[in-house]
Amino acid sequence: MEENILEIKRLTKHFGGVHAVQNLSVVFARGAITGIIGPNGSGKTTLVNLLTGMLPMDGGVIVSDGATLRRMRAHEARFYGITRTFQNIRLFEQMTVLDNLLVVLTERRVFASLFERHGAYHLKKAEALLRQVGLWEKHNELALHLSYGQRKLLEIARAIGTDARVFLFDEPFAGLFPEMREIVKRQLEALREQGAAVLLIEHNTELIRQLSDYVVVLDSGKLLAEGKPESVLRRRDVLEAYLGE
Amino acid sequence: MDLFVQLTINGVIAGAIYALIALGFALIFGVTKFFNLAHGAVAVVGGYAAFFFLEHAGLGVLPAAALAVCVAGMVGFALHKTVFLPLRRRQATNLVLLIAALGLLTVIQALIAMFFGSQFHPLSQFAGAQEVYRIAGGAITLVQLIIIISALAVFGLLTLFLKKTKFGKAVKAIGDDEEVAQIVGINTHAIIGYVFFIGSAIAGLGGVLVGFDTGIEPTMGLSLLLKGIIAAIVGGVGSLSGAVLGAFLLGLAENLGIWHISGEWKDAIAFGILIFFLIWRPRGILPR
Amino acid sequence: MEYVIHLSIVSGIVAILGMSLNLIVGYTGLLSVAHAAFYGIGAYVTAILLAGFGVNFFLALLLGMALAAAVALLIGLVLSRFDDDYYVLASLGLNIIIYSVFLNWNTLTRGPLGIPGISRPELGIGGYRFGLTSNFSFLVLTLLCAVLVYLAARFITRSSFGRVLMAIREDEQALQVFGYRTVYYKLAIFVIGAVMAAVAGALFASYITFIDPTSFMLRESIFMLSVIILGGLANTNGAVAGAVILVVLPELLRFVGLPSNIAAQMRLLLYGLALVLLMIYRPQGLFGKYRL
Amino acid sequence: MNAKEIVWIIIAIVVIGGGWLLLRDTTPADTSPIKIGFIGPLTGDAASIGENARAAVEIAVEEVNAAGGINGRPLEVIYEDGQCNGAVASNAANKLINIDRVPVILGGACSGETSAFAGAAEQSRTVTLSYCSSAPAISQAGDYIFRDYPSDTFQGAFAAKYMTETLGTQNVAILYAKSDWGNGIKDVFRREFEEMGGNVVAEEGYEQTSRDLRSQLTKIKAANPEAVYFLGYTEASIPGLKQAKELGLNVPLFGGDAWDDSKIWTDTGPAGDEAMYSIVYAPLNEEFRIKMKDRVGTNEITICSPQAYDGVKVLSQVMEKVGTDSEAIKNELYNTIYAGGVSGDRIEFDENGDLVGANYIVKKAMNGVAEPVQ
Repeated sequence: MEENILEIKRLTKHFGGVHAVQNLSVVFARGAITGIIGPNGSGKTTLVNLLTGMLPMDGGVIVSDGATLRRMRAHEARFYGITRTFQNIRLFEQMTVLDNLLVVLTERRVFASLFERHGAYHLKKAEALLRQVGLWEKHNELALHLSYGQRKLLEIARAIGTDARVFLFDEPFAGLFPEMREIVKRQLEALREQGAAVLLIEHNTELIRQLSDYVVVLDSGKLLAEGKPESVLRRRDVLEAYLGE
Repeated sequence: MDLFVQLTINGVIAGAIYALIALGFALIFGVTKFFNLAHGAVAVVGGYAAFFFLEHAGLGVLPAAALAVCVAGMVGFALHKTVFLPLRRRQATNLVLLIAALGLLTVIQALIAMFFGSQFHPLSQFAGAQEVYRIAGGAITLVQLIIIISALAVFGLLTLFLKKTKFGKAVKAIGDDEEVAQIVGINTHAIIGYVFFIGSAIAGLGGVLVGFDTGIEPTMGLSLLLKGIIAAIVGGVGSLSGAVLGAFLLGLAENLGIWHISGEWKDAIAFGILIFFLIWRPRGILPR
Repeated sequence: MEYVIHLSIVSGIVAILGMSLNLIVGYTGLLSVAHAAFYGIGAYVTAILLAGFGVNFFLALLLGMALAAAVALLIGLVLSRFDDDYYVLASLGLNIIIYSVFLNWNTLTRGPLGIPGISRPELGIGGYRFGLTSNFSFLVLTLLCAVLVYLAARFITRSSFGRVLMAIREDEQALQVFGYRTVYYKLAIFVIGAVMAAVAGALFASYITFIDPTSFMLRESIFMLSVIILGGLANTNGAVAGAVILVVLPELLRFVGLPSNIAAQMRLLLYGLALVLLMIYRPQGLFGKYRL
Repeated sequence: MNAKEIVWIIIAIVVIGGGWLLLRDTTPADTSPIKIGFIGPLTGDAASIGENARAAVEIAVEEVNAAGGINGRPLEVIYEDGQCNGAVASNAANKLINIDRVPVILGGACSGETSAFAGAAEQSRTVTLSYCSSAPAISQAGDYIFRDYPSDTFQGAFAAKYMTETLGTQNVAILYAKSDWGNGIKDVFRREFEEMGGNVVAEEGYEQTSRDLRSQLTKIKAANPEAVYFLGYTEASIPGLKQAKELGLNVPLFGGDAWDDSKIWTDTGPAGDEAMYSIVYAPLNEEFRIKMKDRVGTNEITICSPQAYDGVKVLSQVMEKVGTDSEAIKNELYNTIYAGGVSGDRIEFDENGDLVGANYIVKKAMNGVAEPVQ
């Protein structure tokens, strides 16, 4: 088994004339939280979209467990053990909290899903996950009736439920109260314990410093800096990129 | 050769009618982004208003037509004010708007049938005998020439108007992003109201001209509208030049298409074109 | 009493259409107005086989369902590329194209002349034959079919499959990231819905004993859509309620005693008004569990 | 209002309405009006035909009642909308049969309507007299099903004979509405015409809702026919006739009985000159025309309105004689002869309930009026 679960090489994406991601090569290690920072529009979310196949890539490759992929489609992300949350929270709004979780647990094959055989198991697992983020009491509510913070937690629980090995968290802390931040932090750290590769997009450098083992700085779709958080966050060009926004 | 010329002329005439419907539709779609099915009903209102002014108020052809166009515009504006605006204010989805518009189409057609009956009324009897012109072996009447000229003139004037005026810039801004437009201080609701008026007036003109060319009946709205929508989509949704191009393309394809296929397949041809474009070129020929 | 039986049969047929369309529109969020096409395919296959070849009703029914499934697979493939308004428009176009085929393929469908003399179903066990010629026995058959469709719909919507459908409706792209090839699900439910509609079509053809293309126009698709919009999206009971209401209420209107020259238009007027008011005040319909 | 309230209100309406339907008294007293049903397309694409026919029926009913009704009982018609749609017509007929318990239904208009409820009518022994359904298949619809509108077979054959023998045309084109009527007559015409050695050089159909027939006409013109058999209803015929003239299609245009609508000729004006059509011979109908104009406001008499008018008259004559028992009415209809109708000078039915021996004449339009050709 290789040390690096996921690697990207010379990844490129442009929208019209704008280069959202340009020749980007990064390695994401097992059992580590990789912080991704950069000003707005620097290509962080685009990177997540490329990794999960929600956008087709224009150049470069994704290497998963040593296998080179020139193309990633959305429904294939799970096969490669990749999952994500969304910056602008995308829950299945008019479904219950429980269903939001169950849907990522149950059978993927069309006909087998009609005759689900592991319903009880999935239910137990969903309950455990919801308890983990403190949402079990709400399991019969529609997702759209949750508070902002609860919605974030549900999204994170949903991602964790997929049993992925690569987790892409797009600003999971944004707008959360301190107590909820603690819950999210615990989840992230637990994932690291379990040996997953965690990508954390975050604006708050304090959180990045606390949590991440490695930091990647993007600017205009290009790699500006990478390394240990202490050293990277001290670099002048990194600070300028942030102050410049 | 004559056959080809005449079929082409037929196609251009049909295209001009579709263009008048498609222009208003595309204009409204450009700012509201929903399929206003009630647009067809507005065209019917235009036709029947003209009929009313000619038959019951005894007006001349031009004043009656002008008034009818205004009535159609006002009805469009009223629909916006009473139904679409409240729905849009509460962030109703496109599908909700579409179904509400479908309901309005049904209501308006039923009302017209109640007041005017379901008969077919040609308006041409108010305009006297028709001059027939010959072009390269093909025939075209005065009304049909007027239809083609009106379609092109409306298109030209509308484009110019939207390019040159502040109003036009506001319309474009709303089309790009309604929220941003609101933030920079554009009174979007008022502008959209005017757009409904203008778009509906153009559809009303379409209804009036169809009345003079063939005739009016309460149920003509849906088929007119569907052709207008196909034209707008084939041409490029929300783009005025696209709508006109799509309309003429559709008219030509329908009429040249039945050269080798039997005439009863005309509708199937039109919708076949729609599906073809939706699959292979969903943004249309001239995307906005 | 006969009238009540008649209305119950019609309600049953419309309820089957409503429940099946609800799977597509209410649960999966695909606003299809092509449902009348499959209703028509079921009806035409049954009519042609019964009137032309004397095939047993139940065999004809199965063949009708099979053809509807095949056509639905093709149409579903085309439609799977669209969403929202474009889906509506494309399905509308396909309905009109299929209607054109019913209308213009004279050698097969007899075009506008329609197919008369369709017989009622016959049950044959050994030498004993029992024809469902009375309306009451036909009502039993209709209700049996409706109950089967109801149970099937309930089974589908309560399964993991049904949950995936709702998730597709809510956010298809996000769901894909969780490993679902949503296009297969959409195709599957579209075909299932079409097959159920074909059952309704076969019942209709055999009950009325005559069909022509006017019963399968766009208008019918819009009517079915109104049934579930009124009854409530994503609720099988709601679809049944919507069907009963939209079949029975207009009939009651026949008794109000309006002057005959406006009564008929009044029905259309109220129907259109109901759509508008529902959209403004209650977009999820009476019993809906999903807001458009 | 919340969901529950709405639901309860609707359930209440349905229950009360349904109960009322079931429980109300349906046995009429002897001096009460005789009720018969009417089915026709009062809304939808064919609404103009249904509305016009309803006006004709109203006139007939007024005349019957003005003359003392039927054995002293006034005649009353219950109008139901069939929308030219089988399912809707079937609902309407079921209501008329089972709730109003009418002995007779006058209708439906479209063959699709009549065919859809013929089974129910036959089963419940309700006499059905269609004033507009021309599909040949209706002959076999049942004992209780009659029509005073001729089957397509007659008209198509007559037109074929007239065009070969009287007009002497060998090469004709056909332009027809995609309806039961248009398609039905077209089929018969084509078969008969070709049997007589004629040649159909072009055949173009159009959807009933279509008003732009230019391209069909252009194709027909290019096929160089000596005449065109144009089967259209009022709505498409007015623009169609004009478009033919505009395109320079200067050959005789021959139409069906739907053209016996003076609205067509006044509206088309000179464009309609020289157009001909076949129509069942009817001796006097000026009075009917005037009354229709008073009622509908225009001089429009669409296809089938004369038959609808005559239908009322035939039925009152029969009921006057045998009362309101539907079986008696049925039996009497097979024997009855009604003379002096506006749709034909002699109306009687053969053993299939079809109109016997429709006697066709040809009319020619000139200066906005259609006159019989000698």
